[in-house]
Amino acid sequence: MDIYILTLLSIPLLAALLVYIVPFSKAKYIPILALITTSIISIKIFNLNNFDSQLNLKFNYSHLITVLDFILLLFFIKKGWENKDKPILFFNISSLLLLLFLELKIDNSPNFLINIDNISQIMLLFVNIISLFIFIHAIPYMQKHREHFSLKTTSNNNFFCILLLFVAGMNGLIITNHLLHFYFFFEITTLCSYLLIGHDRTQEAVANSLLALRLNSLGGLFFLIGSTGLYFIFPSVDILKIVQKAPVNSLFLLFLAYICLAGMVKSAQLPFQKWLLGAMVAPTPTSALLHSSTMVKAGIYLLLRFSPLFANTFFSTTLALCGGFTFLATALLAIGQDNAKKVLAYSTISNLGLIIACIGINTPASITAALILTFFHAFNKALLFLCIGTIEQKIASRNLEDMRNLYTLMPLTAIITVFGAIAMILPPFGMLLGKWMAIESSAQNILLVLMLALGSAVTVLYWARWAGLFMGYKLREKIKLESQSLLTRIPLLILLLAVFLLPAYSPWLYQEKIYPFILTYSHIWKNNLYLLLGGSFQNSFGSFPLFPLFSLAILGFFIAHYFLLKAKRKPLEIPYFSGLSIDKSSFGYVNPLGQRVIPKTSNYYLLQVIENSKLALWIDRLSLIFILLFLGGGLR
Amino acid sequence: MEYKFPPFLTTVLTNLLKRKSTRPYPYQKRAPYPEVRGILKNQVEKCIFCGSCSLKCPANCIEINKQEGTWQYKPYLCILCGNCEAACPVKCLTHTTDFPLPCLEKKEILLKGTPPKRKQDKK
Amino acid sequence: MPKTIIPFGPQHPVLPEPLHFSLTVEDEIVQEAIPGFGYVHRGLEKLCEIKDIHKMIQVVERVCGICSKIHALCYCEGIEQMMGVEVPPRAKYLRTIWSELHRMHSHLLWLGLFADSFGFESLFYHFWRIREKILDINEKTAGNRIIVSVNILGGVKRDLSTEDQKWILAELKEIENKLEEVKDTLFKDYTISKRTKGKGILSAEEALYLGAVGPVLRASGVAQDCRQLQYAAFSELDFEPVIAQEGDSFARMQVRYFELFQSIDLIRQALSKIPEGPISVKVKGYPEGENVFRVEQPRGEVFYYFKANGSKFLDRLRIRTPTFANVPALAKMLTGIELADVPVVILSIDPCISCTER
Amino acid sequence: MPMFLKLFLFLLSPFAIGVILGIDRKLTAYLQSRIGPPIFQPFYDLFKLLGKESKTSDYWLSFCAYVYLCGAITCAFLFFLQADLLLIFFVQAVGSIFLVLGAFSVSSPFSQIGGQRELFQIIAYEPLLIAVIVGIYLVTGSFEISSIYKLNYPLLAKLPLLFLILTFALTIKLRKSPFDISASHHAHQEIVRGVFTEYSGSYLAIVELAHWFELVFILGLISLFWANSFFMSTILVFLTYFLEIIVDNITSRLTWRFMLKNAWSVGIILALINLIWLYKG
Amino acid sequence: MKFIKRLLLTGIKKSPWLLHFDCGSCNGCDIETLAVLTPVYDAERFGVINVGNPKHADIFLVTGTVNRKNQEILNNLYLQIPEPKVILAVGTCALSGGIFAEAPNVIGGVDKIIPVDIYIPGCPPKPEAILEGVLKSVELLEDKVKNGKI
Repeated sequence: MDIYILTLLSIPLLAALLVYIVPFSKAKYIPILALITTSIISIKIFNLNNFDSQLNLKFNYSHLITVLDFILLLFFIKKGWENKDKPILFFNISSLLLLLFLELKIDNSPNFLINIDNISQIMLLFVNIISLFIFIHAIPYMQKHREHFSLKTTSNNNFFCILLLFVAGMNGLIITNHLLHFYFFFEITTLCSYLLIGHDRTQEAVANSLLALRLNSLGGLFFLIGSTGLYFIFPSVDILKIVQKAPVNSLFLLFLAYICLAGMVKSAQLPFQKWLLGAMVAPTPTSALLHSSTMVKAGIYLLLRFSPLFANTFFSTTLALCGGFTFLATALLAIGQDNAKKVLAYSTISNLGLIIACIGINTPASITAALILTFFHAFNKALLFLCIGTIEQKIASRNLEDMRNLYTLMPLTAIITVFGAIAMILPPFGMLLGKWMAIESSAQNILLVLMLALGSAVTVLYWARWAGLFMGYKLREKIKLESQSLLTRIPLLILLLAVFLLPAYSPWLYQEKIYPFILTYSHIWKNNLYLLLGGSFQNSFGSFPLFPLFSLAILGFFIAHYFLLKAKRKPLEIPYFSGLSIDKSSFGYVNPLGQRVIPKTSNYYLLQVIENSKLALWIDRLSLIFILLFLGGGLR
Repeated sequence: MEYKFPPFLTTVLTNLLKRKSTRPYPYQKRAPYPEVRGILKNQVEKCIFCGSCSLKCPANCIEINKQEGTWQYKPYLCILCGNCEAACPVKCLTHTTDFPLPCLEKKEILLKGTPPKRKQDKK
Repeated sequence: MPKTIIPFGPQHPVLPEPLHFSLTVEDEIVQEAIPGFGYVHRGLEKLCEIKDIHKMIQVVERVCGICSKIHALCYCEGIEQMMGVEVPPRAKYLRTIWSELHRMHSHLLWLGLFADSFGFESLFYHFWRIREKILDINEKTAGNRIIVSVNILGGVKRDLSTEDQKWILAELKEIENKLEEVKDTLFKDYTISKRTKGKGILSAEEALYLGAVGPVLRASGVAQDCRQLQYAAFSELDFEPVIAQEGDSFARMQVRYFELFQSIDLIRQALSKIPEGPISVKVKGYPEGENVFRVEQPRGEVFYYFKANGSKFLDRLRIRTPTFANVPALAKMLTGIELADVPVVILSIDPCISCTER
Repeated sequence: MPMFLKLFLFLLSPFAIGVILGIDRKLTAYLQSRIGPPIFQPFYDLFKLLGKESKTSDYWLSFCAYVYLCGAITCAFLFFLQADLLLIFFVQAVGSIFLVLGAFSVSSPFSQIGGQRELFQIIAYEPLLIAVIVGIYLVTGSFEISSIYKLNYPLLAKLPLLFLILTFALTIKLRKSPFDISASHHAHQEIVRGVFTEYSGSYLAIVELAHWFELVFILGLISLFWANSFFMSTILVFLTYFLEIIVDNITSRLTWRFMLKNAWSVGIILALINLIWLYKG
Repeated sequence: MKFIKRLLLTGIKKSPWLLHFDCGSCNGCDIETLAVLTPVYDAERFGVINVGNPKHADIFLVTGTVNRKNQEILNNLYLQIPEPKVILAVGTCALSGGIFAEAPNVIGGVDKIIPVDIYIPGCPPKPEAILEGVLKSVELLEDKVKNGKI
């Protein structure tokens, strides 16, 4: 086990070092090799069932981490100084002081530095595997990206180096049991996101990277405030111990709320969503990594870790409302976006809101929902981001309207994107399974369930619109498969397969990992656990026949596909244009002014409503109210 | 402005209960009004082939050959204005009250009669 | 900002006639509307060179099937004025009665189509059921349902017997009752108000500036009615133009609805005052010179210009129809409204494309 | 209920819906003072469309039509199996979404605008339906349909406002005035036939058939409000349907902005009130 | 198989959907065509619906003369109607151009552009005549199906 842990952390670091030194053309495959190794290890860890989950490494690296922590904070302060950014300076200097105070104060260290339980197994699995595919996709992408933007100041070595560091940080964050180590890894992700967002060194990129640094430093500060408070009430830095043994009183909940707030900043919840939207200027692999598996999931992971502590409290309910509100509000904001990556960003925030709502509901069913959503969201989003990255490089635009009828240009990618979008909203795929569990388990909370209902409808709107955009045939012309690098195509195909087939695996995932995790806290999460009967999730108030649905879906797909092939035997006809003179070569007509018009429709972005600054203002205000509610949630 | 709760409701409900206003056409045929201008008929035996109908027709749908005594009528050109009927000196042209029926092809009507002998011929 | 371009027409279910609008739409709000015409153009003004002045009556009747009688009336009165023919008074009254019947039939038809444009199917059917009564009157008195062909130069072809007059009055009573029945629906129904109020607003100044005519003008508060020019028997009848103030689709509906009652009243007046006598005089010779004649159609003022040279063919016949005058106003009204309101606003001017394009 | 009976009812349901739609057309005709088509007219239409040539303006159209059908059949089938209501609802969404995707795939603006409007209709009625389902859960303590049949009082007694909301959703689903916005049953609409514009021939037949299956779910949901008596539930369904027809005939078509605004304000508030009654009651 | 064929045949007999195109008529025939669909004549008794979309239509009902601008549209619409279809020319203008036959912008009857199956004379034809035409076209549709033209 030790060796596994060691490789998980050191291989990416080593590879990072190598990539940094060796010229990129030679070191191209080093990151991939490193990640293949970590992926294999994560699969191995995932497959372990009975093992010593809590352990120490042979040497104690606590001091090393303390030193690095200070260096990191000093680095942030330096950046803040260089850019004359007062908030960054303020947040980081306060953090530095708090950390100093804490380090001096802490006299004990956890019995075990490392704790790997079921959720860490799940997290490790998807973080490493998804990162691997993102890396594979990134190689051709970054080469093109460099050529395309003719960037001189940055190198791809740098980029891959930071990416690898990021993965190592994530792995460390997942397995650590030390509260302050957790903070260190937390800050590592902050550092990496800052560097990655600013990678292109354009003005916008630099501004957005500073924004990300600002907000994430605030998150770090929240984390430190929370952990200082916790330490005073329950003097331990052993996360497991805190979760299992700490006395839950209102002051404790207040400081816990600060920690949760840190998680919410990392997960870009309202009103801290701005940094994730700004992160969209980064090259697409960065966005994919930040959104799908690593950065934002770190926040979720933090909340999940501490969730047993605040079960059945008002605090928990307010957290759920907070998440529910984010789910609804950002889904609404997503309607007004015509930038594909922004839609994805809002969708990520929205889905994270849903996950946080599930954590807030804090019942076995909802925790299951949260885990299932986290797992499938990671795969689904990674797929969609990689698709958009591929498309973006081909058509040189991120605008959704430019992607209309993309099927004619790059059929394979378009189809994959469409299926990715459909998997986000329709049964029997994983996201819907999670949403179904979320709504069923939230049904006791009327306000929340209405929010989820509204949000889910809006989600359907923008995804369906997205999916509908891509299809479209050419008249009297054969559509050719687009040519793209194998390194681009393979991750897409594999992730597509994962998105489609993994839901069928979810019963096992539940049985093997989630169910035991919930059972560990069976004193808190008692009733209504899902049971698996004949491949269907069942509890006392609902059932989701996954396997029957899956087989029906496959059957339906093949029936429809058969008729699609049958339809293809006939030539295409021209659509209805009110009988206007038809352009014989394409879907178009001649208008009364004698001009050729290729019909162009566009989505409704409801800009008068959505882009209305009043609405944005109200959303921010409301979310602040929710945050206040939730900070005070512990006080009775 | 005040609103009334569905004002059309009463109309709709009375429609439901009252006799329907539909004229069940092919099953029950309503007797046509006597003044209706329907199919144009020529009692060719009366016709003197004077040509005034042809002259007055705005659509040029009647052709007359005085010598041979033919009265040629194109129903697909006729606009049923009644000008010919009014112009006919011997009242041999009449519009019946039946409307022209749909047909599968455009047919012309050719009537043959005996043109009245001219005065010169008599001599 | 992404836009959608909709080819609205020439064949489109809400448009009863071929008319094209190239609509540029953004979130279903119309940004620009480019009209395209010419799908019904027949060039019938040119026919006056090969059809003599008597045959031209049948041609102008078919400028538009809905107001055919009034086209013929305008044509006949114009030619008669040029030739100095005095039409017998009974013929004048008969012309008035038929033209008012035509106005009623046109307005009822329009009310139906208007109801249809905002998706009120049963109201549409209701108006068309009422309209059938007027078509019956037409059929019984003139021999055809739509294009009645009663006008000739110098008078009318057919007379109304006393029984017919009584029957018409009885039918009018019934029509009046049925119209009263839907008054509440038109003016107090929530959904109808929602769909018509404030849609396609035209202020009085704009209406005058853009040269709108007829109910479109009157709905903006300008009391202008060509019947006040006292052609036919209107000089002896008593009426006031119906006006409304708001200038939106609702107001236009209001104007047309109350004009129905006005027409009923006019027919009653005419039937009570109708003198005995001949119904036509013989017209001999051919017109010479120029003339302009204007009458009020259901859709507004129609304008005829004649140029004659004393032969049996006219030199030039020019027809300017009300819809032609209303199109600039329409193009203005169409911008800034919702796509769903496009049919409502287009129909609110009661477009008659076959008139416009002749 | 024994399994074979459920299956039998399921197989029978499209015919029942066809007849109901036929009666609908006949009644509508009567309300408009005309005689109207024969009661089996929907079947004739369906058979005719099946026999017609289908014009494909995009091949995805055929794919989407059949997925719609499969989704709708699954939805109806699950309903007869008395499965989880929320799940049935989500399965129903598959069909509606694919109908829209089909409409989107064609480059005709009418079909695409119809698709957009259909999506707005979906977001208008989806939250309402979820609220209804949650209301049912709060009464019975379970999302399964079978639990409703165990109650000894009608759901209507506890969920009057939610029933109102359901009729609102039914109006949208039946494509009846005032909410026949994305595609109307009668021809005169500014977007021709909206989402159905490009579905022709057999595809239209498939879409129509799928719509029948969808109605099985929606009308079934209404019947659940008086589930403890078969007689009363039938009466309830017919009464509600009759009311829908009346409303269809006495209102004009409204716009999607109006629909969305009201569904999200009035609808949600009504739902909230009813849910609070349940919660506190 | 035979049963299915019979079902399809009943369908085609009982549900003729109608597309009305005003191809430059004076509105007389148009409003009579619309009148056929309204309560007093109620063509829906025979399953007739005015669909307004060529892709759904079985019967193509054309009124009016063909001119230079709309001939193309007429042809396009004709091509967009799926088989089996029947074309009805309604009114004198659609038959031959009628009184406008000599007008400068008039090409002539509808049959100069597309094949016409049934001619309904009249100016305008009475609704009864149009109804007769529709009933006749149903027979034609049935014949077309029987002759295997689908």
